[in-house]
Amino acid sequence: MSVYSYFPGCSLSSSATEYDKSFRLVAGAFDIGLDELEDWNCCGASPAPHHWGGDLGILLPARNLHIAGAGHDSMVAPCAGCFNRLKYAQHELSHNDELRRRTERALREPVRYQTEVLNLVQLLNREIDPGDLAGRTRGRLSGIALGTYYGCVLVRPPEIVLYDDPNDPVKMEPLLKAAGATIPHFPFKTECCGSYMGLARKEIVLKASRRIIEVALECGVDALVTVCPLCHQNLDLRQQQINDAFGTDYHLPVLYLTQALGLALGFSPEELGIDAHLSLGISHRTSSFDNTKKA
Amino acid sequence: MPGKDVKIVGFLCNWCAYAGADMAGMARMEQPAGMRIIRVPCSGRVDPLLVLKAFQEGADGVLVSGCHPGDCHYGSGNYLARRRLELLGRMLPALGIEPERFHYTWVSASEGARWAEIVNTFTEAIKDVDEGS
Amino acid sequence: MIRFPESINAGAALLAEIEKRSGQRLSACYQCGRCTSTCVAAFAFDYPPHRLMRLLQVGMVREVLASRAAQLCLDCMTCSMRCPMKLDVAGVIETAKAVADEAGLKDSERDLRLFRRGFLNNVRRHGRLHEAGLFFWFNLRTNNLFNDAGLLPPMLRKKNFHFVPPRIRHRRQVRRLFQQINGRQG
Amino acid sequence: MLGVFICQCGTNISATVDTGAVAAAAAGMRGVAHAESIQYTCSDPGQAAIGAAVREKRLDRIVIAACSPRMHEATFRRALERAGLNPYMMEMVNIREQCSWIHADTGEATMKAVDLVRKAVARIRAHVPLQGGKTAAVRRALVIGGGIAGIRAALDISAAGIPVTLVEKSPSIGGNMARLDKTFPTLDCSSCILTPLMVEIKQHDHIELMTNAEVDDVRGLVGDFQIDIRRRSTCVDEEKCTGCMICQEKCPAPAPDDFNAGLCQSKAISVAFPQAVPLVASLRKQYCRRFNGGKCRLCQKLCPAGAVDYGQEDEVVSRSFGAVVAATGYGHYDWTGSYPTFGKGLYPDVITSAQYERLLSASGPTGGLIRRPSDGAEPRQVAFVSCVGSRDESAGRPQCCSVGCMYTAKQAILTKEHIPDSQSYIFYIDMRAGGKNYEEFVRRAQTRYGAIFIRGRVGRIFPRRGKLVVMGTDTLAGDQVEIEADLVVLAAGLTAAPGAGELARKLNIACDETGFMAEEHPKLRPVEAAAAGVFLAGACQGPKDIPATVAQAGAAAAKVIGLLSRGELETSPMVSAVNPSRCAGCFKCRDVCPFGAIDKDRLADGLVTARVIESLCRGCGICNAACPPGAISLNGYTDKQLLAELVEVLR
Ligand SMILES: Cc1cc2nc3c(=O)[nH]c(=O)nc-3n(C[C@H](O)[C@H](O)[C@H](O)COP(=O)(O)OP(=O)(O)OC[C@H]3O[C@@H](n4cnc5c(N)ncnc54)[C@H](O)[C@@H]3O)c2cc1C
Ligand SMILES: Cc1cc2nc3c(=O)[nH]c(=O)nc-3n(C[C@H](O)[C@H](O)[C@H](O)COP(=O)(O)OP(=O)(O)OC[C@H]3O[C@@H](n4cnc5c(N)ncnc54)[C@H](O)[C@@H]3O)c2cc1C
Ligand code: SF4
Ligand code: SF4
Ligand code: SF4
Ligand code: SF4
Ligand code: SF4
Ligand code: SF4
Ligand code: SF4
Ligand code: SF4
Repeated sequence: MSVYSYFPGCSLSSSATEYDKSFRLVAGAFDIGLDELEDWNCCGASPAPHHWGGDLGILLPARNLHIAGAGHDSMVAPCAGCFNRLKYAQHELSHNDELRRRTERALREPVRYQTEVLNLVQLLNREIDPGDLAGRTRGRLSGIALGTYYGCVLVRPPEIVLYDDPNDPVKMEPLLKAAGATIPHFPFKTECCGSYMGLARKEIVLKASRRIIEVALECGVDALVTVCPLCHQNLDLRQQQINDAFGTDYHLPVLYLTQALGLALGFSPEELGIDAHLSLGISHRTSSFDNTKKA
Repeated sequence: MPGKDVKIVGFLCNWCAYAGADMAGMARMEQPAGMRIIRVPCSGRVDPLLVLKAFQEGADGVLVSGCHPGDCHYGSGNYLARRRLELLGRMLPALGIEPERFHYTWVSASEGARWAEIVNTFTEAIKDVDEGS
Repeated sequence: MIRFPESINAGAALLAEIEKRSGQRLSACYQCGRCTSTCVAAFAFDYPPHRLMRLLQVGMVREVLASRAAQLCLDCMTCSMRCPMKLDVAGVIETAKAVADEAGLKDSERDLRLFRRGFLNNVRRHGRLHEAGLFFWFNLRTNNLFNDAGLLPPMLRKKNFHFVPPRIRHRRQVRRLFQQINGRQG
Repeated sequence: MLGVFICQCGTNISATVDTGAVAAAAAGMRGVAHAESIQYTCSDPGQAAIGAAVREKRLDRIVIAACSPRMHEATFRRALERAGLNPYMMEMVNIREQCSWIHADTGEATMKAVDLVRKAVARIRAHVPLQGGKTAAVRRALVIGGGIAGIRAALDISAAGIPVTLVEKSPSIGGNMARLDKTFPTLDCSSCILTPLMVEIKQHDHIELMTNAEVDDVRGLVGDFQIDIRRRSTCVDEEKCTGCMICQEKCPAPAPDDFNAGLCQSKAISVAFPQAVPLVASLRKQYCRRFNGGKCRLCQKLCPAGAVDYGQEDEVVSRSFGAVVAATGYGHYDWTGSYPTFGKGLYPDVITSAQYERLLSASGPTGGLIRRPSDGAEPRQVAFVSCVGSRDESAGRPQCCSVGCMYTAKQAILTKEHIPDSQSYIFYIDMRAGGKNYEEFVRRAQTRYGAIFIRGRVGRIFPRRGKLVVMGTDTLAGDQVEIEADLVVLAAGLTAAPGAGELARKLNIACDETGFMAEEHPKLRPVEAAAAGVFLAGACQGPKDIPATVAQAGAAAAKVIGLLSRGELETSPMVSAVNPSRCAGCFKCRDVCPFGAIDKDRLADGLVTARVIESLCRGCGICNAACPPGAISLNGYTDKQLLAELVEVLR
């Protein structure tokens, strides 16, 4: 069994606990060991790189890298935002001596920043053999069209995150296809959802996320799949706000990738935290997911 | 001023590299002034002895440049040149000449920017060798 | 009115700084507007992205530093991915924002700054983000108590809304990280 | 007695190189009897000054420090001839492209110029007068490519009584122009202009037309190229086929319709298009059932002329030609890879301009009615997107397509003429309308035909309820734009014709970095390719419209006529020669010579030495570098000369 350092980040331990829960279930099913980082701190998320000159966007994740450096060879950060920040910090620490010295002044020792940082899709693609997955899921997701929504921070900037095509990423597909789902063409898979503007500038989020949902439905998507808690919040939790603002009547389920795979593996929606989803609770597609449970 | 004290002899094929150097001039791409170009019909004309002679006469570096593989005006001249000059390059250390001082490369007639880049980096590389020794 | 060469001269030093830090050559922008075409936030900007680039080109750097756009940009990099001249437009805007921060420039996006500051102070205090704390603090400060109140019931249903802040052990170390910021804090 | 002339080239040289100081330095070099600096050496007064100095000071060899020899070597050779000297007693020093234009410091540049002059002075002391020979030129020209460029060139050359072979890769001549509907700036019908010319080619006594044919191999050089032409098997006897198309009607095997840009299907056996020249069918084996394990022989059974012959094989024809015109035209940029945000080709109603030409054309798949591919509906809102795969460094294509603006304006006009209540939108960055009457044409599209021009690039196209949403920017209004269009037309860039690079290599000519064939000089030698006797016509040299194509084809034809009407050509004296007294008979030279120009020679005393066959030697000098005792040497580039240069630049 391979063991990874696990950086849940703030979202997975508060507003997105269902992401954490479903991730641990899927990881367990495939014998992937997760060893949560000791005393980790917030990576600074979206505000840090955009405030007070932006250095916090490096300083905060640096400490997590440092902690991980004492643990396993690789770490996984399921939250796309945390993943992005950790990769950024790794890049800056190795290229910007001045900032590295400042980090070390705060940590009071040489910073360990070389641990391999993986996002969720990377980890699952590495650890799960699609053939094995197909065998264990027996096509439970067949008949369901999943829109793969990657968002922006998972794939950009390409020269730093070094992951998938920044305009047309495809790496979620092998796993979902193995679980039986179809992946329709969905051109808005990297379009920004409005990021962290939800509280302060809600209209940006509502407009951006509405577009994504609209196009997803146009493309025949039954549910969106994401790996980012912020995207999930904007697309799912705020779906009712979108309906209120634009007079629409969207009921598009939005799942974490681990929830989709969990369903395919036969875990119940309750176990995966899916019952808590606003959009799924009112979805006309719920029945199809219930069916998958019985299958 | 870059390249002031570095003198390089460049043997350039008339059809590709020489035209490329002209192209760099037409685009006004500034280059170190140490390069002295000798025009030859083909890089295949360049006898390894000419290269050695240049070093003997005090050249800091020698550059031979012709057409890209497959583009030789005479079909295969650049392949022959490459074979000969490759051998020569391996011999240089035995003669007390740092291999960094000799370079064989391809430049096409339209690659002005590439030519300018080559002159710059080659000059820098030779300066590094000079400083190192 | 833009006066040449005064405008260029006035902006030259700041422009050079932005070009150096972002690594982008602004003169390469030929104003095609492709960056603007798919920006999800541009409708809320005072200057759309391509105009920010133009303003910089003609030396009107201060307008860019003080712009609402620089604050509202999501750094989603959609513009950078689209630019036919391979310019990292988002990087330029982000650099401008950082330069403005360091210069202590005030801007009009008060709520947004408040949110970011509240967020970071929250992290400074606990080491991790206390979402509920930030939520109430922000609404209180913006006199908008019921902002997003509709989200509470589903959050509560998910049992995802924690009233007690998380705390890490080495909070002092996190605070020391905050002391290493170069930008001004306000 | 040596004369040195330092050119100022106005200020091109003198701004950076102190030409007076160079002249003064030259005056002190060994053997120099005359040195002066001249404002424009290539001008009439400049050349006259050289002549005067030759006469007064009895100069017998000349050094000219000026621009690149690639620019004016020929000019000055002629000047020497006029002054009564052997034209090869001249050496040019490049102090412009390779000196004044690339250095900023006058001191440095001047020093370098002096070095270079010293090297030339030393080199020219070793010059000997050279005399070129004469060879007969074959009075027949090859034109490769049967688009409007090749057609025009073939007709013009044959009008001078010189026979022409026209080789076309596809089953019919006509090229891209045959696919166009009406053409800017006159809006005359493309076929009305082109078809009569195509027929004229077919009927011309002096023109031999080979379709389905390509150049296989090229040997020899100007005046006498030996060229193998491969005529691909079409399984149809061209002499018998009447073009009745019965075979095409009955053939059960679908195949792509190249002529209609993939908008509809054709058959495995088909006539390229109804106006094709020659009007004969050809069979594409890769789509035919019979050739893919099936039993079908329908076409052979049904052909009333008995023209179908499944056993027909490729045929290679060899001919000699005095000159070659390359007129292979252009290809279409495949945008689907680099523009994922435009739908990667998944939306049927996002089409290219080339496809739109076929929708507009009366001979097209819809009979000239504009019908969108998805559902056959007539579009009302049509969005045109310029510069797709052009002026885009992120797609690796910085160049301008040079015709997109104009044909887009044209297509907007034609859209309005076809569908009066339609509305066209044109996204553009700059409207490039430089030709005669072009600007007026674009204005008409805007004013009379009501096309809405939007200055800005498109970022995304996506489907919504049967329509296409085009997201762009209006940079002039400073705001984002969204259009719900029924049809989107992309002005995809022009690329070099597929296979152009391979043909260029066979012809020994160069391509530029965009893949188009390179002319020798844009102003001095605009239709000449790098190899003597090879000329360029039309879009193979770079994207261009029909007026420019036709003009260039005429110019290329004039060059061919000029070359071949003299009957004989002067050969270069820059060939190798063997010094028999040094030759050891090892024949290393023969092993390396790419042109088989070295033969064995038995001397009177029985010794075997090498001998150069001058008519075959191309002057590459490769043998020089291979010869151990230095017995073989290339005129103009002898070891002595190169060594003299070497020593002087390093002094
Ligand atoms: C959408 C569109 C609309 C246009 N509209 C206009 C217009 O309205 N007005 C205007 O002036 N211009 C217009 N143009 C430009 C016009 O098409 C070109 O100027 C013209 O076709 C160039 O002619 P050509 O003979 O050089 O090349 P082509 O037409 O490309 O002909 C080249 C020929 O050579 C053949 N060939 C290629 N390679 C080989 C080979 N290796 N061996 C043998 N044969 C070969 C090809 O099969 C082809 O028949 C338009 C272009 C496009 C893309
Ligand atoms: C400011 C400017 C800058 C330019 N820069 C460039 C550039 O950088 N690159 C470029 O490619 N092009 C440039 N051009 C364009 C260039 O000048 C023209 O393309 C070129 O000069 C045209 O040459 P021509 O022989 O057709 O006409 P002209 O140069 O006008 O020559 C016509 C000749 O005919 C003579 N003539 C006129 N009428 C009669 C008559 N009735 N009988 C006898 N003789 C007559 C005239 O006296 C003249 O000598 C520039 C043009 C301008 C205005
Ligand atoms: S990075 Fe900023 S400017 Fe660029 S598209 Fe995103 S929000 Fe708009
Ligand atoms: S996309 Fe690039 S070139 Fe176009 S306006 Fe924006 S920054 Fe300028
Ligand atoms: S000879 Fe060359 S350098 Fe001299 S004036 Fe003419 S073009 Fe200029
Ligand atoms: S091959 Fe026969 S059937 Fe076909 S077009 Fe020619 S003559 Fe007609
Ligand atoms: S033999 Fe081939 S080409 Fe002829 S009719 Fe049958 S399928 Fe068509
Ligand atoms: S001609 Fe027009 S459409 Fe074509 S690349 Fe140039 S500007 Fe764009
Ligand atoms: S290589 Fe030299 S010595 Fe040998 S045969 Fe040729 S000319 Fe004679
Ligand atoms: S110069 Fe070149 S072509 Fe002539 S004989 Fe020597 S190798 Fe052959």
